[in-house]
Amino acid sequence: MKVGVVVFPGSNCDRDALHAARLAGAEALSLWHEQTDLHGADALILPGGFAYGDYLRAGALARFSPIMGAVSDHAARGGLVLGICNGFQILAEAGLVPGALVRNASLRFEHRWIRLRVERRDTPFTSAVPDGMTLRMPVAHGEGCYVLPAADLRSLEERRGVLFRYDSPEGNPNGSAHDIAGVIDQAGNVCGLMPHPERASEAVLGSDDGLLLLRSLVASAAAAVAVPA
Amino acid sequence: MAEFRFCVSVMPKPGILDPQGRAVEGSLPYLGVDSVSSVRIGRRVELTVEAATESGARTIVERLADDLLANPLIEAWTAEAIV
Amino acid sequence: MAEFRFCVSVMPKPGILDPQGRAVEGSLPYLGVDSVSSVRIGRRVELTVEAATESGARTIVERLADDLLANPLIEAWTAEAIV
Amino acid sequence: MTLAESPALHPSAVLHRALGLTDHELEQVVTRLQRQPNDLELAMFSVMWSEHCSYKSSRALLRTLPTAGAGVVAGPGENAGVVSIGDGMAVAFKLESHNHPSAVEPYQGAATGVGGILRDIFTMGARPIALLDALKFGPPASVRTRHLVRGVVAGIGGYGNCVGVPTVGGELAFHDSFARNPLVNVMAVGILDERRLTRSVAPGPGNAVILFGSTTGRDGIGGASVLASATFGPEQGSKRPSVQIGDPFAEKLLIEACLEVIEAGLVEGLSDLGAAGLTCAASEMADRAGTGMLIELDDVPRREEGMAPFEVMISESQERMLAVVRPAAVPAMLGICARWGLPAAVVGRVTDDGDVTVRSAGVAIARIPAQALTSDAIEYQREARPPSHRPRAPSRGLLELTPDGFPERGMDPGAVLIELMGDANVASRAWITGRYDETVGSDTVTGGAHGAAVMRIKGTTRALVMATDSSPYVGLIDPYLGAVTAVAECVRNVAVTGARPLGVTDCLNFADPGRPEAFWQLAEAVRGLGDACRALGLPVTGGNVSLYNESVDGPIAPTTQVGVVGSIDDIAMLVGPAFTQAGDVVALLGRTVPGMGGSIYAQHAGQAPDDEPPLVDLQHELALGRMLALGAARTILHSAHDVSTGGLATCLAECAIWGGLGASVRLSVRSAPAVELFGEGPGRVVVSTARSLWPRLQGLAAESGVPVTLIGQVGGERLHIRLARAGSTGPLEDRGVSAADDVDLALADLRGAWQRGLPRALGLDP
Ligand SMILES: Nc1ncnc2c1ncn2[C@@H]1O[C@H](COP(=O)(O)OP(=O)(O)O)[C@@H](O)[C@H]1O
Ligand SMILES: [Mg+2]
Repeated sequence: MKVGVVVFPGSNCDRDALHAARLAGAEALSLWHEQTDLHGADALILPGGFAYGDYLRAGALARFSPIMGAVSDHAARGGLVLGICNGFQILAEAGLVPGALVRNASLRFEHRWIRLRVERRDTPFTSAVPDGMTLRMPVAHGEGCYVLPAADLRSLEERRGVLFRYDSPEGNPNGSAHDIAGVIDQAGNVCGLMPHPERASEAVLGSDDGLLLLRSLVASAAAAVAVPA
Repeated sequence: MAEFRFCVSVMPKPGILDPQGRAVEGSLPYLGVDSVSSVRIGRRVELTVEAATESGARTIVERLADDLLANPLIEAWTAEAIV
Repeated sequence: MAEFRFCVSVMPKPGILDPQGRAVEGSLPYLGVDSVSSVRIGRRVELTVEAATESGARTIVERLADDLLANPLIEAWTAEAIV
Repeated sequence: MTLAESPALHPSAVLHRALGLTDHELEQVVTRLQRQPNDLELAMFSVMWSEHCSYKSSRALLRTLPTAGAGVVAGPGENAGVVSIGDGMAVAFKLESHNHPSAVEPYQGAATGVGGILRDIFTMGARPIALLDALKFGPPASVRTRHLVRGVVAGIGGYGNCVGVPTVGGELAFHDSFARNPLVNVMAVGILDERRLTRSVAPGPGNAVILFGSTTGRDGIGGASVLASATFGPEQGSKRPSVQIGDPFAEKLLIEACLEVIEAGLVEGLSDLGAAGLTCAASEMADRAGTGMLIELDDVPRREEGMAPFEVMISESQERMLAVVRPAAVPAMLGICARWGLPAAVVGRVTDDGDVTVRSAGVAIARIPAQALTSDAIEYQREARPPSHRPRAPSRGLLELTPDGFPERGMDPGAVLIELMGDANVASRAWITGRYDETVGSDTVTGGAHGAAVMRIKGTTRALVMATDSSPYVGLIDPYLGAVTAVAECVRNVAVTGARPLGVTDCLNFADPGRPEAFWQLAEAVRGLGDACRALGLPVTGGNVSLYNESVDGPIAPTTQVGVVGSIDDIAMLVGPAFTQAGDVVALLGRTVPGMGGSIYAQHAGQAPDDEPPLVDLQHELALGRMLALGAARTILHSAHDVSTGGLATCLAECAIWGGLGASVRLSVRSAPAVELFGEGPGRVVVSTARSLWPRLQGLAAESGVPVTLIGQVGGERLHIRLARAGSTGPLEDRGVSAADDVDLALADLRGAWQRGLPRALGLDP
């Protein structure tokens, strides 16, 4: 079971994602953004960072990287794609998940540890999360405020497309609509979230809750590999 | 081939909240300004296009604006030639 | 008193590095665009001013641009009335 | 090749003065060249002989610092100090200032400061793993300070967050003397495989010289723009931007590209381009290798049209590097740069003539012995004169003290504690640390909020512990003691975690060395730095000197910023600062020493019991450090936190707030309650441990020669400090002092004051 971590120029959590994917039991390889093939990766992670400096709009330039065609194809085939932080922004810009991520309401970069409520456990990204458990992990972003026109937001909620919500006493770190921290696409195989599960994958770092999400991803992808569609 | 300079203005769509604009409004009282309102902040992109005609250049600019410079979910753009 | 809508364009001064513009230029090949160059990215601020005359409004806008909207060390601005 | 006599560009005969060189310095230039310099050469000398590049006033002092030590792989003279940490790995670290640029343009000044210090780290072949920022500002209530704080913090975050190096610690202090001249010192730490250690040298005549990274523009030409105005007329010259803009995205690409070419063994030498740009990198690399370097000016990739030769040679455009590469490796090197999207070009070659030669259109337009620009640059022995009177501790007159040094009768020391917890110098830095990405890299065990930062090393059980400290208030009274205090405190901050300190980096922030009082301060500080490091057995592996820190308001408080990196073999043994367990005993290591000078309490009280800062006992510090390491290794300690700003009372409050556990403590008053509670005497650490381990702790203390006193117990939701007279167990009521001399506060109140303090002082949204 191979997890491919896409490296854009300016990605800076790629090494963290590789490390965490390995902790979750996967073979992990990095995929340079100029490649157009996925080197046999069964699941993809678009990691955090500042692809292209996040200049213009976060994710706006990265979505045109050559590898994005292969990412879309992989998603269209039902392959798993997880976008973390900047990866979420790129997926949103590319239209692979709904919505847009804009400047935090505070207009500041926010780094803090938050609690994440997992809205569904019947997805490939959350299957290993025990019932009722909230996950502790850091957020670190300047443009994480999730927006979607009201009607689309309603249908997103109706189809249970909101996978994660901020659930901290200090509240929502960025002003996101409906406290949305992460969403899943209609088909259920592409997920984006702003918090960083890969940075919360070892107790020595303060939490290993994030590993549950990566384990879910790895187990789901492995199951899909075992039973080819 | 000739060179044409264009400017693309990208503004948050009406109804999309603009925290930057609001922050500027919020700081106006400290500057002793009370006659300014409805501040909206967007981006201005200037670029040079090489094309045979101005309308050919405009086509390229409009494509760029649609695909890259603005996110249609939240932003609207206009483009004009700069002289 | 009347209301006037203005737009202030704030751009990096000539000679000042514009990393944003450079990054956009750098990724144009991926969009299949090779005819665009000299990309500069700045801000566009739109605001409404209440004043007796347009020139009174302009004075307020210019003061704001100087004091708040632009960083005079690295940015230059222009203001124009929007109709 | 003959040197073309380029025509004089400047109409006046005193160009050197306009460039900041004295008549004497011009004579020295002529002596070294054995002819008159042309304008380009003069420009190159002027930037290289600046204080910033030549250390002309401080070099003699810096030579007195101890630099040898076990494990030192690279010391001062390199871009960063490098110390071995075992298993073939080493740590590179350095502190650097960006004070003046930050005063002018706080965002870009701070951002480019981060970029510059990071380059010093990855130039050596190390991957940067952490940043620490040490900031000093004027009074928090002033509009200028608030503008500077916002800009500087945003700039550090804007750059560090984007390059993906976590900012995990630092320091923040406020003092009126920094109002117009803030201090922005940044420390960077990196890890390398020792075999990949790369030096800033230009060996092997015939090797190619490659400039890569960003293109070259007119950034930071600064003082030398007189040359431009001479050529183009004053209006145009004054429009020349001298503010440098940082591009963290380019820096991120540069980090990856540099580490990749080093890993691939493609470079013989590598240097970043900082102050004095190409001139500095070329001359230093050549001088260190005993070679020369030819620069083909026309081959330098540029961002702007019509740049004059001197502009290209001294441009401080950011995010650039110079590499020396074997001819056969050039294509591979250029290929890697291209893949990272970085402009790169062969701009010259290494020569064997010892000269830096600049050539354009096939003609040599400058030729200077590399030595003359660097190791043989001018040097001064400045005059040092102690000030005629020592300044008294600053007074604000908030609290009244009675002549016996006790807080005014009826004055509640708990109220003082609440006030100190909310003081901008003591309160929580969360508002700032929350702007910084503290966890990128997945190595951060402890970030900036609590004491020293701890970074684990992936794939091992080890961790690096790092801190930066200074003591400007003490420095103001006594710069020697200020430096010693800073070293002792910084080393202690690392030691309390159980780590073994490896080495010291420093940044000397002082005023105009041409004034004998200011030079005396610098000389005293360097003496203190050296004495302290020798006593503690630590090498100074590198640093930075920032002079002329003064404004119309006068000089800054002399500030010796110190950075220490330590290592801990087994991270499971790490000791944190917070109370961990109700029922644990609380003990104080070390003894309270008199002296309230330079303390926060003295600033609040207006009238301290005395103005003398407490002395530092370096032998005791050494013993204390050893004891703490043993205590951690033998798992005798549940927590350890050193007493610093705000004294023992704030230390206890922090242990309690961070642990979410109260404590009740009884202190014997030997001198005055203010000294016991709020004195900042060094050499003290509050520890907690299980009651059953107390005998072992006592034994360890005895074995280490460190005084230890049982002072209380962890538990509850309040911090209760009862003051007792020395030698008695009775409360102070015995002496007729009211019970208000006890501190008895709910943790929630202490936490609230501590959390609100900084945003409130600075008028920021919480
Ligand atoms: N205060 C100091 N203590 C020790 N070493 C210093 C000090 N100041 C400068 N140095 C050393 O002098 C050399 C030159 O410093 P600097 O000009 O800041 O280097 P760079 O330009 O690479 O940043 C470095 O090796 C630095 O470590
Ligand atoms: Mg350097």
